[in-house]
Amino acid sequence: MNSPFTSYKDTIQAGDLVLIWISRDNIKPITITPNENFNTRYGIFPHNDIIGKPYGSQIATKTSNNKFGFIHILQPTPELWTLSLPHRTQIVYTFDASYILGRLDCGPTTRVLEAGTGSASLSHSFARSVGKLFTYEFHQVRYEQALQEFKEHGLIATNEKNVNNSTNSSRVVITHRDVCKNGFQINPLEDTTSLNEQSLPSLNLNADCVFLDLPAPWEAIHHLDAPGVLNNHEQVNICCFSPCIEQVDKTIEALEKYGWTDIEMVEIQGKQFESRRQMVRKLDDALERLRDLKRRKQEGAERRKRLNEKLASNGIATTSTSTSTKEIDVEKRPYTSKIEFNPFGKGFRIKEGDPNYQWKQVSKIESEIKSHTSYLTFAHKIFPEYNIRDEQLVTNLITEATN
Amino acid sequence: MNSPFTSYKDTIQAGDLVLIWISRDNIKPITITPNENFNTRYGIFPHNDIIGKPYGSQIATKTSNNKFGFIHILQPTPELWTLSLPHRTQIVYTFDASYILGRLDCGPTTRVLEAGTGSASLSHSFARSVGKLFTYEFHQVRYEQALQEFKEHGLIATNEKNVNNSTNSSRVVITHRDVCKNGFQINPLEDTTSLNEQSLPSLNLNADCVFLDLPAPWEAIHHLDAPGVLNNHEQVNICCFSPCIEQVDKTIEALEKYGWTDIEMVEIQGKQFESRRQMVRKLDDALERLRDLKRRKQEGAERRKRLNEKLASNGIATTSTSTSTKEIDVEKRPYTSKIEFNPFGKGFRIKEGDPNYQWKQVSKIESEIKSHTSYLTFAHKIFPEYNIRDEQLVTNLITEATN
Amino acid sequence: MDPSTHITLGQQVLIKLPSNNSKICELKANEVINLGKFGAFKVNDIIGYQLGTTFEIYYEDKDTEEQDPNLISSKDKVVTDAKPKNNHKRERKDKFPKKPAGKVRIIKSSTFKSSLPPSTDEILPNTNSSKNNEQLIDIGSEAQKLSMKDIEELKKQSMSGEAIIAKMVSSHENFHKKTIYSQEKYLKRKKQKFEKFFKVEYLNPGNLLQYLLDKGDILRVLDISWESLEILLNLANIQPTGKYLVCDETGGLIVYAIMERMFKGLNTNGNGDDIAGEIVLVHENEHPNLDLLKYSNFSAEFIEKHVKTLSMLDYLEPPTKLEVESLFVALTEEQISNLKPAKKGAYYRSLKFYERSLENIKLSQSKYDGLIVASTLHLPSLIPRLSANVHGSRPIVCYSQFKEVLLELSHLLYDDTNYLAPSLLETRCRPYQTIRGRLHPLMTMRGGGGYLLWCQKVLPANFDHI
Amino acid sequence: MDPSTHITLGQQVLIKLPSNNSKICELKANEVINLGKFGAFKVNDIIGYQLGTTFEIYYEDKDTEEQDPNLISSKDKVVTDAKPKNNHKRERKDKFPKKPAGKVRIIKSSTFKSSLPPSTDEILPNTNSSKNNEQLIDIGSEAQKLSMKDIEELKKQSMSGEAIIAKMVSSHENFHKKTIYSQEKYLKRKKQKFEKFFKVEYLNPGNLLQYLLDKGDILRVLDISWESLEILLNLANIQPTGKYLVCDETGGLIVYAIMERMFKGLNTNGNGDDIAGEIVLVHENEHPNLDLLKYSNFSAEFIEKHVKTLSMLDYLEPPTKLEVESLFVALTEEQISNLKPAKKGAYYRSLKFYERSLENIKLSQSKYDGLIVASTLHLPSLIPRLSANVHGSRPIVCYSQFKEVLLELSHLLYDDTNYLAPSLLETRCRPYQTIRGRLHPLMTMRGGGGYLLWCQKVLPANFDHI
Repeated sequence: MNSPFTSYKDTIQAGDLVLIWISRDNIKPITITPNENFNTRYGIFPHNDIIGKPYGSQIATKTSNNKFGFIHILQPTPELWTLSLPHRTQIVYTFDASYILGRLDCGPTTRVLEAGTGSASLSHSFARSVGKLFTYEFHQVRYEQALQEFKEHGLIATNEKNVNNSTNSSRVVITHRDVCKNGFQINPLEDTTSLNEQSLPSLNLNADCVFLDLPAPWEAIHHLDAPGVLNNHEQVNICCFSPCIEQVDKTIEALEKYGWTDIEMVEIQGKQFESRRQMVRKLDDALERLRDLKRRKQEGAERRKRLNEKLASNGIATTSTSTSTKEIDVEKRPYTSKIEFNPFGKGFRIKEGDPNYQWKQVSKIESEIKSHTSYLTFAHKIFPEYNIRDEQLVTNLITEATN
Repeated sequence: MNSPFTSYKDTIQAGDLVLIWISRDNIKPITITPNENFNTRYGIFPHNDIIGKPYGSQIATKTSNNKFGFIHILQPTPELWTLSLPHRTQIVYTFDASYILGRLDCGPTTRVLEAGTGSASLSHSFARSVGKLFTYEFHQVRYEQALQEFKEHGLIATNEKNVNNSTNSSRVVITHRDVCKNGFQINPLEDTTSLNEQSLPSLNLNADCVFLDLPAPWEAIHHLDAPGVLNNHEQVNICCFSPCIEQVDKTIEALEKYGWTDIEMVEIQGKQFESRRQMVRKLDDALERLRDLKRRKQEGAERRKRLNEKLASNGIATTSTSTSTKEIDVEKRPYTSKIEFNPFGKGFRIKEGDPNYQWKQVSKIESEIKSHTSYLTFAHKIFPEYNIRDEQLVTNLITEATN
Repeated sequence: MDPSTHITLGQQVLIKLPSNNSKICELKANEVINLGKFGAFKVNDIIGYQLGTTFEIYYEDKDTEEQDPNLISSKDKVVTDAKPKNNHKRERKDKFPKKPAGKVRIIKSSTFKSSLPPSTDEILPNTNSSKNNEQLIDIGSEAQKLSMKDIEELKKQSMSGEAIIAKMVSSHENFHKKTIYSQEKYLKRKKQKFEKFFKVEYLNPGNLLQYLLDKGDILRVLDISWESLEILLNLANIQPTGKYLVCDETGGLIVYAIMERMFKGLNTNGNGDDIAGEIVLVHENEHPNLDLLKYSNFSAEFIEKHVKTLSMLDYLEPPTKLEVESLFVALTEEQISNLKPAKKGAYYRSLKFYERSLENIKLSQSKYDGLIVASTLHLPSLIPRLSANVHGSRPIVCYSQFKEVLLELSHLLYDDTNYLAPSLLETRCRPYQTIRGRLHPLMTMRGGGGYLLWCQKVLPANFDHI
Repeated sequence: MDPSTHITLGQQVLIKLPSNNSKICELKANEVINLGKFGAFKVNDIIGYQLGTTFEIYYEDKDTEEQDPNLISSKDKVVTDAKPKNNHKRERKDKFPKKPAGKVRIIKSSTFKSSLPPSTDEILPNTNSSKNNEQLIDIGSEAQKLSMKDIEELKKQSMSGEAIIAKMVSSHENFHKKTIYSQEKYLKRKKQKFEKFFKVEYLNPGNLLQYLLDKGDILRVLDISWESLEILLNLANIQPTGKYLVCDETGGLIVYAIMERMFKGLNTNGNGDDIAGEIVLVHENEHPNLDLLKYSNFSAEFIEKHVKTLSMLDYLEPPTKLEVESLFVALTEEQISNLKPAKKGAYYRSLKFYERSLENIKLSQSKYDGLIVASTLHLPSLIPRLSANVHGSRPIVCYSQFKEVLLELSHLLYDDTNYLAPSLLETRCRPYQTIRGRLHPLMTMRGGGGYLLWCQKVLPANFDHI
């Protein structure tokens, strides 16, 4: 099974995991199954209408009241997947995830350790962009949920035989583990893990990248020095993800103690903007409206005055409702009954962008911003005992280059 | 002497302290003095040309090369004063200053304690907006500089008699003091202070607001409980200004210990934008330019080809520079010598906003932003022993309201 | 009693609840204020204490905790909110039975916004809280050994909410197994449920704004933030003696903030007679909208004296003095006294209109110490007209919800020699959680807040005459 | 030797200096790299160690510290910078005499960016540092009891820069009287002066970008920040097998970043033959600008195989296959071998042009897995044209220095049913000082960084046929 997260598909087929885009806040993952229906309050969408269409297709349906309801069928990506997650879980959002991948220098041959798995939002980003992801989760229920999800997403092969081959389909290995207590080494014979390579007593993880999203990362850092965990033969990168500044402080202490250098801490502040339009309301129109109001008020006053005078001269009481009063009234109406000058549609419900008015394009920051996710602490480690060069090789290379 | 910071002036007079605006980064305070000159590299401005002009006047001068140099004469305000300060000193900028004034609920009857005075940038904001400012500085040289500045700015009267009268001209009292060691009480007989009220053995400061910009504010907080320092009869507000998060932590500890409540800590992030224009470069123009290049290239190739053919048929070598070659050349020029299609002024120095091109208004954040000034920790204090009501008065008021 | 420092009869105050919600109440003698699930109290009981005081509601007789409407005396009128509005954020009162008024006592430390009382905080050291709730599988309320009955008992023993929560925490089997976040969430929820305190605060512009924003009235105040409001005051160089031309589409919030900066503490008892400062509000509609000033402690007389209003038309196109005078014939005292009562009233109305017209002419010709604009009108057409009478070296400050609008204005002003150095700026306050050992910026905050444009009015030199 | 992990001959690396400045050097056998005041070293001495290694330059014989050009062997060519440019931020080499190459040794902990080495940090507890420099009146270098002569002596004793600074601190009379800030400033200054170490880093896109920004080449890369560059890669869902249509006005920085994400570690020794991924760059000018790829570790062959370039005209208005074929007459092998050498060359050029034209037609008709645009062309006229061949459910990501430009685009895309949910976003990385006990965000940072627009290409339903 190919993972939709690690390869492109053009046509929607039965059995595909797809994301149904209903709205920005409502993106649903489903597996396309013949003869099933996808129900929304905008209408019913038979899967059979979806099968065979290209990815990205808009699917429309006529609702009961003869309007259209529609959805879009998207191929999952880590970024869309993250958007589809319910916001109650702790998610590593794309603003952070992308920076972490960049700072950890991730590429298709990178091997990453991640603890804990959590909602697996970042795991999907890693799985897409690196060669191998070893992820650890110590909450039993969350471990099982994540394991199931990785299998459904094609990121863990169910019949895997050789974990050290980065080109096979199992991008992800998940282990149920308290890394603070028990470290990172994996023994497939004893551990609860997605590995079904039962023949291996232990495994060289050889990670070049570490991501720790733990309440106390400082308790896990020394475990990274255990044999086979990190790739000793090149610089290894770490990122610790902690919401509180005091956690950062303890993390820095532990990193310094265990030989990590170039410690840098950053915050990522991501913002999203809405594209809006504001009505252009010129001063001259506002003034003309005031003039109009004033004129109408004056005319009204004058009309009433004339009416009073007329009534007075006719000897009719102003409170009377006799026919003649009405006639006089009608005679005077033309002055004031014309439509009010209303350049800005005051009193009407004007749709933003209504072509009868002039609009200015404006941007509006989303009404609630994620002002803080976590602090990101980065560091590097080189194992000095392995930072030794092959003098003979170097001499040969230099000689070769010189001649 | 009226302070230019606490009253408005219309006309520039001899003796006035003014700000000369040369550019955004170059604002100079000077005192207008008859027969003196203000020299800039753009020209010489005699003070006599300035006297009698209204504030805000642009003053122009012809420079040696017959161009114009000009400056603007402004009345100082705390905000302009802050802009004029050299950036090497530690300044409380207007973004922070305004929020501090707001959160401390400052008004014309407020009495403020400030330690330390520092560059006095915030002191000027306080002096403008509150009734009385008691400021403390323990660096001898900075104390004297600030004292001198307050006097020159009319914020300390040199012949003051009654410090407790908030309507007199001495808005500011500055004291040379290590408040962490010696607290806030002022004894004009012993202290080095701007007070010349020698008859007072000590002073009721009765402050309703406190601002601490000290390396260790937690060492000063308990001194606020000394008699006469704070106004016990109403809620008092405090703001502590510290760059490091660990200072905030210690500050919170001390505030909690000494009965301050509603502790809140914030950062103010101010940004400034430049108004710029970006050239609107339409795709069609870019394509037309490529078409033009392609055409010219083809024509060039064809022309060369024809030329070669002609030359070959005439038996003249292509490397020849004889007259006839030139003639042939000239004959062919019309095809390619026309001006290149250059819709975006490539290769020319185009001034932003040049009316020969189309522009889009864009904003650009300043190239270096002040990403952090300090953390602002706010809290309130009520002295419970003074939070007692006059039961008789309350009963009377209620009876009065009921009938 | 000074309503800027003490809780006073007739005053509008902000009441903050343990839920961090707040409400505005007018303090009327003998009334009862009902805070829903947080209890009810008598206005009379809080009058005279300092603004900023936190009160706890308690019930001496355990029966009073039960619903007993008879406890409200016939003189007590129960009010639930000074200005009831259709508002989804409002406490849902219907869910809770109306409570009779309890007694109040002052509590020393209030713990608003720092979310956790220090006493419970101490039992939550970082190391005690487990990582990612490893062992915590949701077993609901079973883990809580204190039953609801136990808790009710504690409440009847008049135990404080804080004490009850501490007790609940120590009785919670899995509490130390929760992550820091679930611990905090748990405590916050419990706290909101059991604590019956409220804080009475001065309704300063910041509090008023926060109340409106919480209520969802964001567009009413043009999405302005407190920090934008405050920097506007500083950039405009507001002083008690200044004369400011103001456009305010926030319903008076900006005018209120300017007034507080000018007059706070000088204002309330009609003793502001010696203060020269003045705000001149020009409005786009026929009548000004200064609704929010009703929440201020300024008397109607004080406001009338220091805040003048006129329409943009009256300001920009005033009639001539001649025109005004031609429409009015002054009568002598004797003539007036001879008028019939109805005619006399009409005369005085017409006199008032005449005087007002003359004053408007004066206002339209005055020089101003600053122009402050928060308007959704097209600013490039508005600002040059309104700034004509701003004195040189005085600031012009415009607030807008949208940067693009101010950008357009700044380009215009930049090309006009009557304006010096237009600056476009944004300020944003980022609040932190201030629990020691767990300091971090709040995870979410409001996105809006607006932008400001600031420049100085200047007087260009005449280059022809040099 | 893998140039993505180890220091390799012929490689371009970033060299970071104690001043936090950096330079890019090409590592050529037998050359000497001169770091100005920080010393000089031989390229041969660092080859083969891990990328990320920090080296200290030391001089065994104290005489070598003096200027002695003879020490540079005739085979050593002294280079000062791989790409010397007119650049005000560059180390001012002229101030310092050219140094002969010292020896290098690996130092274990490098202290870049955290500004202070831990050893000196420990002597600076917060409590020891005085408040506001009360007693500190500037007496200049008098307070420093170590004379320059003493310091030179220490240096000759081959004392490390770190050790010298620690010694200077303990000899400074007023050091503990300085505020934390002056202490840090002092140490930083001293550190930059006396420490002779450098770090050799892999020239990843982030490092390359930082180097360009430090150099002032901000407009060359459209003011993009690293965080904007990285989020662009994620939003565009870059994968090793993808086929991406790209517009890149950053001189190839974006193409480099995409290539690293696609191919890093697979790339260097021509063994990327089995990788399908492809980048198709369309350019506005006659020729593409991918200058910055010269800093990459990708071979020319690898780049040629995986990065195709064609002009916008060729992409949007390709000739027909017929037209292309009409302009070329293929010759048989025999005919070719019969051609004169000059004619043969011309034939091959024309063949290449023909093949290229055919390939361009193919590229202009391909379907793409994403569109990535960083262009200053008018986006509303550009994006709809370029996105025509983007496959459904594939992302379109546009970078721009200015939000207003993307705002205009987003309004257009929002009204077009071929695009789903255009989102306008900004990301900003805020770095902290990471000295324990003195944590705070850096006081200043670069303001730019740009904005992104992200949407999905979709295929609208035909509503007429439902």
